[in-house]
Amino acid sequence: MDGQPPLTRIVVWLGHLLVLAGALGGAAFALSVLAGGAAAPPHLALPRLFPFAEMSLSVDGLSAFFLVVVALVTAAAAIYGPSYLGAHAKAPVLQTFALAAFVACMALVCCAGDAMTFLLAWEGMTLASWVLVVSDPREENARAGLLYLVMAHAGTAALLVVFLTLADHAQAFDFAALRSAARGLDGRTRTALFMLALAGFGAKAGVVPLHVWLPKAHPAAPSHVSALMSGVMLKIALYGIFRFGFDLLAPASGPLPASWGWTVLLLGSASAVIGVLLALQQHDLKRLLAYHSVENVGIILIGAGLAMVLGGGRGPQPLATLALAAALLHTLNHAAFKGLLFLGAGSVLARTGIRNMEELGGLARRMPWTAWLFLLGAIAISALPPLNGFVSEWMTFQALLLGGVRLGGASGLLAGVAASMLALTGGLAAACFAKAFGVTFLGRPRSSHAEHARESPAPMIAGMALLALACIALGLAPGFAMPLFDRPTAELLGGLGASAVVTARGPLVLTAGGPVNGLEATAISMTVAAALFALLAAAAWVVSGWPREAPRRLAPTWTCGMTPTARFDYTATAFAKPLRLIFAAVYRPRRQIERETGPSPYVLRRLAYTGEVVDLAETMIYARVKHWVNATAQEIREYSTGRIHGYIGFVLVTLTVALLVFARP
Amino acid sequence: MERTQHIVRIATETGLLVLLGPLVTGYVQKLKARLQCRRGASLLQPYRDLAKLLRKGTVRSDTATPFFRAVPALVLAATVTAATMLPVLWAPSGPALLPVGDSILLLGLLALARFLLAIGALDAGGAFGGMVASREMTVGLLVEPALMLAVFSVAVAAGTTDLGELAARRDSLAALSWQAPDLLALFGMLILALAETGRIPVDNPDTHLELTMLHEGMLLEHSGPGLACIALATHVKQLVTLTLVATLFFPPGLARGLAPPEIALALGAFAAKVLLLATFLAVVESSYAKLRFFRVPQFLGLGLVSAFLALALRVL
Amino acid sequence: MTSNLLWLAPLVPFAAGLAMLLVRDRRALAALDVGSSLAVLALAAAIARRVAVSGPVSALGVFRADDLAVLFLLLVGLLAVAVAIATVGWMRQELARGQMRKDRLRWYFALVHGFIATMVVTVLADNLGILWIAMEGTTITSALLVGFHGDKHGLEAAWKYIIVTTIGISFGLFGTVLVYGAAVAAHGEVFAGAMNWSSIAAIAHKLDPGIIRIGFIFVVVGYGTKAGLAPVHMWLPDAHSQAPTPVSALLSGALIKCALLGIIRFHTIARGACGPEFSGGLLLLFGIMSVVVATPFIIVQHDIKRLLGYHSVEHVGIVALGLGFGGRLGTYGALLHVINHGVTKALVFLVAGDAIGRYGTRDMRVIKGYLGVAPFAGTLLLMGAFSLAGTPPFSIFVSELIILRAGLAAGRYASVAIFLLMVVVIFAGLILHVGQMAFGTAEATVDRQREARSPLLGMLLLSSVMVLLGLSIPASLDRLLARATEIVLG
Amino acid sequence: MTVELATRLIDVLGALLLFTMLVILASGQLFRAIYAVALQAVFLGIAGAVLAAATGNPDLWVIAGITIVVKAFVLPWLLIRVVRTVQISREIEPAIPMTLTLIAASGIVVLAFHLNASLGPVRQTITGNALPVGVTLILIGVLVMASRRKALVQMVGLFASENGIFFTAMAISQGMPLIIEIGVILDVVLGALVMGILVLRVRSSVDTDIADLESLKG
Repeated sequence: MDGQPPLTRIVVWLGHLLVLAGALGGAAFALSVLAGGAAAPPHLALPRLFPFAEMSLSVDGLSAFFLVVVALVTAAAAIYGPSYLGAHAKAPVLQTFALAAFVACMALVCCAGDAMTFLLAWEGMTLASWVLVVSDPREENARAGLLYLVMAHAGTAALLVVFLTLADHAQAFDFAALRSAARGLDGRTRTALFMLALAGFGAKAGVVPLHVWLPKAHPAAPSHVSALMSGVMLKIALYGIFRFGFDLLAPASGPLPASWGWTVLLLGSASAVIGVLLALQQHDLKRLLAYHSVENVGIILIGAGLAMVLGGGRGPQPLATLALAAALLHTLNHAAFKGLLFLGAGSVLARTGIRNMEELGGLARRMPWTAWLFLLGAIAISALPPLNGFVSEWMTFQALLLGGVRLGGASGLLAGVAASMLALTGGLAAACFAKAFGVTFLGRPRSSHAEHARESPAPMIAGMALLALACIALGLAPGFAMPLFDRPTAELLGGLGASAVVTARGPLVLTAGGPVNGLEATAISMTVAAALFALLAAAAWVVSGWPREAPRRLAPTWTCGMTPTARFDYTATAFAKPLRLIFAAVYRPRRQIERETGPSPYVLRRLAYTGEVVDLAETMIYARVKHWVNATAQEIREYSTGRIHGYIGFVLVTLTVALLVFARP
Repeated sequence: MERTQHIVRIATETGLLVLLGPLVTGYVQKLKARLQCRRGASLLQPYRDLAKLLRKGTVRSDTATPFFRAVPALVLAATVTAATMLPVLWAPSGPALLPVGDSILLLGLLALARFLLAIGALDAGGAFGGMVASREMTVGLLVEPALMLAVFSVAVAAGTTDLGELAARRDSLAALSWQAPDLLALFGMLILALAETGRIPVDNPDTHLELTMLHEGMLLEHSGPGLACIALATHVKQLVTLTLVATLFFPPGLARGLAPPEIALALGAFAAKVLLLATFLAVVESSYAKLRFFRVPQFLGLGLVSAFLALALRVL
Repeated sequence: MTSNLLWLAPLVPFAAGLAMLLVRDRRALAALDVGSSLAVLALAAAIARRVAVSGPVSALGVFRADDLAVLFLLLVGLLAVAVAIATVGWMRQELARGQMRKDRLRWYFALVHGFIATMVVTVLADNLGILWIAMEGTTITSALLVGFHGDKHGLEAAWKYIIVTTIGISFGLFGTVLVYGAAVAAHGEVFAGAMNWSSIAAIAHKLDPGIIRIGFIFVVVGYGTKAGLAPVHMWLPDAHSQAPTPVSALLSGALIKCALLGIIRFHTIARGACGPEFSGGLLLLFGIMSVVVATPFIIVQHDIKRLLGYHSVEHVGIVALGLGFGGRLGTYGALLHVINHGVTKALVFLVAGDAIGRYGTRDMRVIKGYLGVAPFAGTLLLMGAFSLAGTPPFSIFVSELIILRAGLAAGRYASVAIFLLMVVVIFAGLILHVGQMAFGTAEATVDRQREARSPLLGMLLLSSVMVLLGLSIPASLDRLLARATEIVLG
Repeated sequence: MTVELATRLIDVLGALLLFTMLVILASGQLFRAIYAVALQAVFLGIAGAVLAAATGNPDLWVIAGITIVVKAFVLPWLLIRVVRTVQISREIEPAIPMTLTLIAASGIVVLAFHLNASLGPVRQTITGNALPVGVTLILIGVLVMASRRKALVQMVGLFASENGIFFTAMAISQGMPLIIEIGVILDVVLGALVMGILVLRVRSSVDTDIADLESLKG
């Protein structure tokens, strides 16, 4: 906060500390509710603002869990924020206030007990995040902000219809009344309402066809806000899907309609693969992370979809609970490592002012803390073993294999397809983050900014460290986190809590109460594997580093004898080239090479390469819709000639037509 | 008592895999030389290379970060931890007392090793490190899902993904006797084993031309004991891959108790299976030419499709 | 229950108007303007209290204030005050920029007060003939105001305005005559107060449905032209874009609502005579047409005031939609929407006026970086735009929510779907335009003088009402709206 | 003055009004249209007198008198003064081909009388064919405004349609209350004054007919 006047600094710090306190308070309250077991959810009636709607807050298991997710990333962002804002801020006080409003709205959405509070908080969340996106009023930020707003508004319009139809049947707004009213509806309307709700929340969660705004809006916000938007706001949209799918629209008893689960599952798989494929070709650090949010939302939806399919008796009950626990755990994991990665990218942006990987490089030696925390986040997001990304993906695999695929027939095949998509996603994510970490932090600095980068101040590192700690804790001892999911899974699917299925004895051992088609045989222990890994690594380190008098020498990297310069390092574009060839159908790559040769064609003076990858959803759907809407509007506009005779003519015609049509009884 | 016996079992099996790793590579090199009418180096040559490397000094790139020195140790640790999850001699009877990991964790650890190697290659900077890292990750992202699908196709029938349990059930349950999906899965696994162990059609282990090597390229900047660790890790990884194929598709021969004749029989069966697969590797190496890199995805695609079909047939 | 407050309410602005003709000094005129507007608002509040306490009040056999009239009277009073406060600073800037000539000031203020007086009479009129005469009066005064600048465009707009609305209103008169005839026929002979709305509404069920049906069609098309219902709305963007900013605010905020009041009065009679389906169906049709027709023009619009004009057409359509959906909820939502839209549209017009003054052009592609030039007004512009587009923390979202719920309750899913689709498209168009205006960086030639206090004060008054209604509906307003709904439903 | 005689007289006057309307529609000269409107106002006054005699309602006499004074003399005088000061060509150019307007006019007449037929028992209260004639006059008046280029002709059309309204208003059971009638006529005059001012203002500043301005569009 060096570059700001003292008063602003105090206000910003105070604001952020307030947000931190709120986050910690919220977390404590949520954990108490989660530990509360089957106790009735705390209910708080709000003052009657509107005569037709009684507003209230009620925090049940699901709300409490999502509150924990909100609190975790908010705490990190609050610690991180002030020092980030100092160097980078356009209107820090406004941003602090908007951040507080944004977090408050997100918490309110989770705890909303009725449709009115939910809708008000939901749009408040959108508006507050829009203010943060456009707080730095550059041209592309405004455009990104606009697309974000329009998509969010369209989503809200869909939600409005769902809420109001239910409210109309229930003649009340609170969730209990909506729940009972939904039970009265017939299957077809409930499915239509669910699909509408899925579209509404999907637009906000960045599910594939509706994800176009996400990579544009998230990078535009300041980084700790991007972390909040990607890590938490997408989860609030998923909370909506959980709330409607399992709770509000669920039938009184028996399984959910099959179409719900499979739609969510397939949307999730599509989002996962397409999200990570597009992320691979991005060279802007924050856009890459935003596309990855689409991927991880997909993974969560795969778990949720599977839980919807297996729930209510269609598949074995423990596996349904396992699938839901996997989805919720991945929600928490993604909040942690995506938040960490965005804060890391923010620290690089704060120090170098550059987001494009091609101009960075060699930052690991200059910003060690940021580099290794970013690497930790990269390993976690690529679902590689020691960390939490792997655990939730492992549980999703177990649920997919032992639950989904064993259903047999077409549904089994669909689960198989989802499993293969998930496996592919893991590999792609690892390749993407090898590129992201390698090109940004390793090798030689490719610009003066990267050359003179210095490590970020302590609070930023502390913010990142908090989330890294969460990743490590969830990675090494996931079993201890299982009780966190007991209440939500029990409430949503009834019966077993998550910890009953996934025994919480230190290591993550997947045992059910009694053998369910061989379920108890699969057991892994992250703790023991990690201990073994550490032991062996130490042993190898000692053996290879044995105090010997062998000479140690530093030499330039081997480049066939030439003296290596920064230009030698492999760029991100080159790194991702093989994938552009393999997935050419999805990318439709386009490239343009200008070759400026000297006197003879073989003397190359200048070579300029511009390559571009296309986001299919954007070009196929959005560009066409925008063009069509503008074209028709322009066409209609030609009709108003501005001649007064036309005006009078219209009055006359309207009257005569009205008389002809309506006058007769 | 039960727990310590379990630990001893795991320790011996892992020790066996680590020690025999270089021997298998030596055998493959020897067989290749023979097929090409050469005498070839002795079977123990890899051990001598490792001993030599441990004694040599290190040359480190000036742009590398301190992390670069840690990469070899981490890669070796990841590979050996993966090795602990494979049932080599004994098939466990009841639920594991001290579970370490299942097939998904094994493949995850191998992926972690590949990721760390790629990061190490990028760390040194320079064109070759970047190029090899990019190619290795590309091959990785095609091989990993295929391996997982192959393992899943067998795990779905067995009802568990834990390799020990799976091998035990393989020969006991009639349902798991050989059917069409197993054949497809085996075919897929063999293709992917070639890629995983960095053999000819995908990558050439013996070349020194920087532009063509895939796995070797990542070792370019390592030297001395670090290089020894990575070389050992490569050998162990090769043996782990072969043992994984053996466990999934050739189950008989795993011992139950501790009686010496049973162990000897299990050892013999294990040796036979590994030699059979090693011979397959050597034969393929010396009879095919290396594919141009941008043709490799089609080759691996074949493996991916057959693995997926195995899973699909298992379900339908 | 008679009260002389009723005839005092229109007299005050009329007298102030005449007094202004004698005064030349700008400050005195401004003071008189604000004073008389405050008086109107005070009288409106007094009448509201009186009606709340002792039910409908009448005076001179011609005026009558029931809850419905009070609602509109309060809106007219509030807007009059806000516009008067804003005009003080605005007029000084206009004089400085040479847009307004000093010698014609008194005519301007006099006409504005004549305009307010006629609107008050329209709202309070019980006799349908007086209602018509006052409506014609508003047309004449506002036509002169629209053409006040005397440039080519202004006169063209004024001509179109006066010709088209006079035709519309003559249709309204013919409708009134028919309804009056039906009332006399039903009663057998000319009875005292035969033309009073209260007496006609009382015997509405006895009226002959055939003639009422024709009469209502004439009224809907007639007063609909004045209110700006599509397809007879085309004069509205021209008139609202050429009128001076405070007049545009009054036109869009208050005048359109008075025309709607006329339609609502006849809607009650028609409901009584030929059942709710007929008039509700007609209003629903006009409402949907307005929302659909306004959308393309909003998306590709370049002139900020024409954009707001078309937006008024859309919102009038939404009110008609609310009435069309009918039932307690639909009417309640429609009446609330009248208040919300009146307040918000006036606010956005005032801010747009300030922006046009500073940039010297109405073309939204040229106006850039307004947030940088005038931060307070810029924020209010964004708030107003969001409110108009129907985002929650602001008032219009609440009324649209109620109307939507009424639509779903009435089972009219097709029109609800069209309504929602058009609202989302208009949201995109409006926010695109306003976003371009607010963000980016302004050129050097833009007038960056400090924001005058009084326009800001007027705008803040309106925006505070907007946000207050957005977050909650006060109990007193809720009771007033409920009673007004009862009156409309007959 | 018996009721049947009054009804027959009203029918005759209605027919005469229709005739003058067609004259306005077909007139090519501005002055001819203005005189036709004046004639229409005279017939209106006579109808008022007939109804006053039939129903014995003193107000109707006053209204008939005012109508003739204002509508037959004041307004035409105002129009002629505007025409003289504006010195524009006296021809009336049609904006829409003449044949089309004539077809529309006939359609309107058919619609009006068809509407009248569909009415129920309430028809007796309106003496004679006042309702259909009134509707026809209004719609053809607006048709004239929509189909002629000149502003003044549009004003003529407006006055004609207002005459139609007055005719029906008077015929409906002894006419509207007196103050309403006077108020309406006052408004019409004021409207005409404002329109005149606007036409003169445009003529002096831009020298084109105000109805031709069409720059505000889209």
